[in-house]
Amino acid sequence: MSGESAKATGSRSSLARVLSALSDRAWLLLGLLVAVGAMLPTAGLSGFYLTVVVQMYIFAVLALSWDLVGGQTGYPSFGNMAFFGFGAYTTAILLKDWGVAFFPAVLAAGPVAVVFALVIGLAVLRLRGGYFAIATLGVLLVSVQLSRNFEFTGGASGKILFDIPPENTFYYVFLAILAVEAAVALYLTRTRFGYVLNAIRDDEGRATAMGVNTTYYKTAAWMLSALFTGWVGGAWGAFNTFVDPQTAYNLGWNVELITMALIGGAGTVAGPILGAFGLTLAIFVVDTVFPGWQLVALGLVIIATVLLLPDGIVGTLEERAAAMEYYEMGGEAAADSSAAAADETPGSSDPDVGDPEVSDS
Amino acid sequence: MALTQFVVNGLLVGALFAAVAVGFALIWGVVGIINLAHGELLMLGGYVTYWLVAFSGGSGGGSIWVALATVPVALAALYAVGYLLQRLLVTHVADADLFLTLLVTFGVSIVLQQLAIQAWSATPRSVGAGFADPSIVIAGVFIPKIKLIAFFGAIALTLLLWGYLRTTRRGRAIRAVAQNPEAARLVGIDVAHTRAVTFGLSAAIAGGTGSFVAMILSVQPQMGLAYTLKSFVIVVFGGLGSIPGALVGGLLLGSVEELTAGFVGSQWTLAVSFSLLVVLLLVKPSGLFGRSVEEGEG
Amino acid sequence: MSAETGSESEADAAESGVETSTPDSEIESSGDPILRVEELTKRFGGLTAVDHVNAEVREGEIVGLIGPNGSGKTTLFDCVAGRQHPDEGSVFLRGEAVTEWPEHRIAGAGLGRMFQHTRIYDGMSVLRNMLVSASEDRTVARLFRPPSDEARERAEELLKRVDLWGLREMRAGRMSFGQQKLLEFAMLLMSDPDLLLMDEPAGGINPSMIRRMLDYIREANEGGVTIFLIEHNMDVVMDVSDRVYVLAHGEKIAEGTPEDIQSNQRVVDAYLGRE
Amino acid sequence: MRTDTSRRKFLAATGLTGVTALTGMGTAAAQGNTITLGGSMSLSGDNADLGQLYRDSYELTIQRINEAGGVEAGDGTTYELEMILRDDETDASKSRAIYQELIDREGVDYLLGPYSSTVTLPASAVAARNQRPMVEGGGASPEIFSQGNEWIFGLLPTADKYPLSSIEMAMAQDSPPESAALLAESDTFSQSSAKGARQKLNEEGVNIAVDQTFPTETSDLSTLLGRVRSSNADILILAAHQKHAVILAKQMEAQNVDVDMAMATVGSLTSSFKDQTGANGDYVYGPSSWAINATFEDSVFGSTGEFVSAVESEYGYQPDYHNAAGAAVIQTFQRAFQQVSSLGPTNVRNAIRDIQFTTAYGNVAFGDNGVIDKDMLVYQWQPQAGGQAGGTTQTQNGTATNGTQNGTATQGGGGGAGGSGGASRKVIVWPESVQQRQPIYPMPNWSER
Repeated sequence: MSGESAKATGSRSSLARVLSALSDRAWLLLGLLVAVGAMLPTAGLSGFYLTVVVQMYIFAVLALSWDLVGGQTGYPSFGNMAFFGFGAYTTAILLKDWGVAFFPAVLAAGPVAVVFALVIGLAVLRLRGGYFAIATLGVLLVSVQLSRNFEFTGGASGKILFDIPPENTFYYVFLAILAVEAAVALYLTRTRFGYVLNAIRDDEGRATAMGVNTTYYKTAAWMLSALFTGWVGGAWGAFNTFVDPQTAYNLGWNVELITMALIGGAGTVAGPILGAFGLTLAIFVVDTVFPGWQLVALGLVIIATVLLLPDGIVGTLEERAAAMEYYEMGGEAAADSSAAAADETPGSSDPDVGDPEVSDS
Repeated sequence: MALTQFVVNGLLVGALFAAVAVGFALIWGVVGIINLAHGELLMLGGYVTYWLVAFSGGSGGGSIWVALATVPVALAALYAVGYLLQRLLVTHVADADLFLTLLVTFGVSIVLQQLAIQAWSATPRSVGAGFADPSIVIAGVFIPKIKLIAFFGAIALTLLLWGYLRTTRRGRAIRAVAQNPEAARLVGIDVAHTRAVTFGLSAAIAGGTGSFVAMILSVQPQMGLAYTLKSFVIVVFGGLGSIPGALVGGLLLGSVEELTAGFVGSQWTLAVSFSLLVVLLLVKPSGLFGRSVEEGEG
Repeated sequence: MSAETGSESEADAAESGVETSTPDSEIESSGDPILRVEELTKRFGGLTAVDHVNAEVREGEIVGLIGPNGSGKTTLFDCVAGRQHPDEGSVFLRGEAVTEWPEHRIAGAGLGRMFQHTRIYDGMSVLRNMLVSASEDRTVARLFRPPSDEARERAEELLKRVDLWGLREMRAGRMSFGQQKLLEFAMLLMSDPDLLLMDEPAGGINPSMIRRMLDYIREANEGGVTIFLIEHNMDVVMDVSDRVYVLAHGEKIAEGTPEDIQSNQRVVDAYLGRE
Repeated sequence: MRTDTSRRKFLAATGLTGVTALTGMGTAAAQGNTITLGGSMSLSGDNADLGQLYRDSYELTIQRINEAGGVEAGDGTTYELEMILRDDETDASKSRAIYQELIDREGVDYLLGPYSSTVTLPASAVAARNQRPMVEGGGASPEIFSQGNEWIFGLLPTADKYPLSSIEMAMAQDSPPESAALLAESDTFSQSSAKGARQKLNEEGVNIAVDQTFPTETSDLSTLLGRVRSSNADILILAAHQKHAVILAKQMEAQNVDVDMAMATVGSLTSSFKDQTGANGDYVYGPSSWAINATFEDSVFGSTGEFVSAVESEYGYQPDYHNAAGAAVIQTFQRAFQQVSSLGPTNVRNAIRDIQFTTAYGNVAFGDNGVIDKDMLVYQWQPQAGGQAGGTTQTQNGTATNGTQNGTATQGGGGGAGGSGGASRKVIVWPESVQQRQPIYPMPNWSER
């Protein structure tokens, strides 16, 4: 939420007011979401429909985790499902081969994914933009092959789990992971740490020249993304009772979670969550109405998202709010009382730098 | 002895990888997008051949010449598909951030694959073209004739494209747009049309290669991803925009994969080629021959 | 000396009452200079961009660095700031050798850098650009806490000083080029640098903006910030600098007060290409 | 890149394709007391050809039962059988999602197993978790029955048994093999049968010259066959499914691999295999858990012979053990419904546990881990001196939604190989007790064909 609740004098555009009001009450909204979510199972949600809501939580965590790296820090990972797979395999192996109890096995999934993230990050975080994306895609594909060939991961047939807790336990585990991550993201994006991530996204060179050791911050964001992706992967592995290279490193989900973050609004906290809930429901509706065609629908949604809504719903709203605000205040630049005597007009704005909407006086 | 056999197997298939990679490199270099749907274009080419052979009296038409006759048809069909894809869709993304082009083309690949599944089911099919005695033997090395034809076919397609780019006016226009779209526009080149032609050519060579793949192996809707990813490795290895680089890269990748299959175990071939992709990006982003693949970061 | 960018603004700068007398802030030369460069050499293949340059900047000074295009000015700045590492020679900050330090460590040690092409965080609001530049991120505790009130107050004070307070909620990328340059300057001040490297602060902005920039530079200098600036606009350099170094083809060909430099024949020849 | 790792699989947990919902004909449906059997089957994807055989047998058996008046359950009412069978596109996760939805949304209590161990293994986990009995005739990996799962029953002998009888046959010949080559697909079933083959070969003292695993999506075995050729192995064992059996047969000639015996664990006996390989398929061996000329009693079809003619008249191809096993799956449920005092997943499961009856497929009885105890027979494609040609009947495979004939583009008479010769027929060559003909061992070299 970039709406800074600054002690702004003078009126603010209506949309900007709404947004900053929402962002002030973000904590309240999050609490509401968790409360309603916690209530659903007692209100009779079960069976197939419970799996639908669980799927929404899973994708929300995946999209939000991707956003920490892709949206906030400007490093668009194309291989986040690798951490999901590491988490799923960790829990499956701990449960099945080492006889570890359910909760410790799931809890271990996150840290294991973080260790992998650290090792991988040291290499791939040196690349940027499209090449970082390709490298992470390569990492994901290598992970698929390694899991298929190693004995301890059960090779191509994967791992089967039998004695696992009832579905309600899983429901609360997934809700908890989402709630914790949303809270962490909400808090971090308002601290210096969050600001520095955005600085790295906008101009890493400038951040370095301001004394920021960008490697630490990038790696931290990458590991945080891996932590939650690993956790949700671990919980999913047990919930699905079956972990094999194809599903644990699901190439389709890998793209779907990015689309959800983009549709919602990369670089915000609410965006990825709303995008995940919306798209998961849409896919289920398409699947029940014309089974078999949901994948074509997904492909079309991905294309439409990139072409029409690159900033996503929340992103576009914020953009609009900022633009409206400029009109109201930008017109008489620095209308504020402290304006210096000089007939202050914006400098001769260079055409290609200034945004066309900027009123050129 | 076994070594030469594996290397020969590798080269025979490697030529196909090279032809696909050349199309992939062309799009990356000229239009500036990474086309994750490139493998699907190959798949469509394969189905063109499969259906033409099936409909041309599948029972009688077992001969190789009928199959070869379908290659030009596949080229033309995929050229049209490529041209349309560029005009309708890719133009909006051409100068967007590289990452967004990855996403859009992935969406396209999902749609193409799913439509293929809905239309022809996901069952693998092979064109039964074959020879009476399928292999010729040179110094103890077995070379299936059908694969030899596919090898020369792929090399021919690659050289044709290279010649086209080198000699014809349109070819020069394409290379001009590759180096500097603005300058090209200044000297009167219709950049949008040129990019569409480039996409058409890239799709055509992928489709033609697909025909050969249908002849020597099999074709099914899900086959595309493997060829796209091999193209990645080859282009990153051979360097962007360099057709000789892609050719050498393709032959090398084919050999590396077959040698791995021969000496280590074929379940490791994919692990090797994908690790190659990551390592190459980190170590030598500019590849062996071509222009640096690395983004010109200020 | 006809400076190639001589414009009538030079005249009104004089009589518009902007005192141009060299600041008489006492330059105590005790102890090491804030910056010292010894035998600094940087080669790119055959070309020697910077050729055994020796220079220093003392506390509180404003030192100019001039020379025709391609004389190695920006490369010198890059070596000082750690963006590139010299082939020979060394760089000292307050007597401490920092030649091999990475860029972010040198910046963290109090060296601010303003680039030729303005570099700010265009995706974030103006206020956030300021807050992220605060120099308080040294301790981890501060890292995971919202920006402190002092930081907010300092940001407000600096933004007001450069008249950008009214635009604080706007995305920095939407501002005009001149406003972005001012924001960059304010951000650098926010990071409390001891030494500020400025690459053509007067480049690409209209005369009235240049006057404002000069005022801000002097204000910052009086506030204790030592400034080392590259500038092609001779009037600006001669007006604001205590001392000037002149580079040509990577070599230092002259140094001294603005008056010495203007009368130095070798400098004139260098500019007219008769070197 | 594993062809099955296609994007199509990625929405496995969410996407499911509905293909067939067959409701029983006949009158008994009037009062709506029907029992629904549900499941997923590979009706497209790599195992489509074999999945098809199960669907045909399921449909045919249910149709015959309903025509004969339905099932008189132990609780005194007559039920009509109904089936919902959805296409899982040879994808394990899609199959799991189908079973989960059938149980949750369609209220299905009795599950028909899918095809292939890779799909059956995870599907069996769903059956166990939801405590619904699953009877399957398509998954033979011992792993399915070693998880302590009390809700899964398999009609196929375990995978490790598949290659054993062929190896026994080879050892019993005049010049038994000294060295063998083993190529195994990377999936669950093939790996289990490869393990069985390794054990048997070591027991018999045969040196394993080549032992290689290849990824499921490989479509080119030239290099592996090159290794087999240079190792001069006497016999070649391919632990894989039909897709690779076809590739092996076609590429063996191209790589000039001459062995005394070439055997594929699955998929080398179907008509579609013979169509795609033509003469290259001659002399190839394949195991089967069912003898087409057996003379078992069958409560639904009468006898094995009548079952064979029923399938031939209904679908136009000669049935193999996949068909027979498919029919036995339905009859196992039928028999269990008859024996329970009141319907319900747990009662039916308990009834199946100690069921004992004969079908066209043979005697059906389950061990305490849920799998049938049966040995394999060995078939071989032998060029036909005369008599009824088996291999040329046109196969109907893979239902395409657009209805066009989309069988594999058959390369016509005798495939590419010159001179199609007489059509060949698959005959039982081992064990001697049920032998129709002597095995042609060793196989003629490619130059002699």
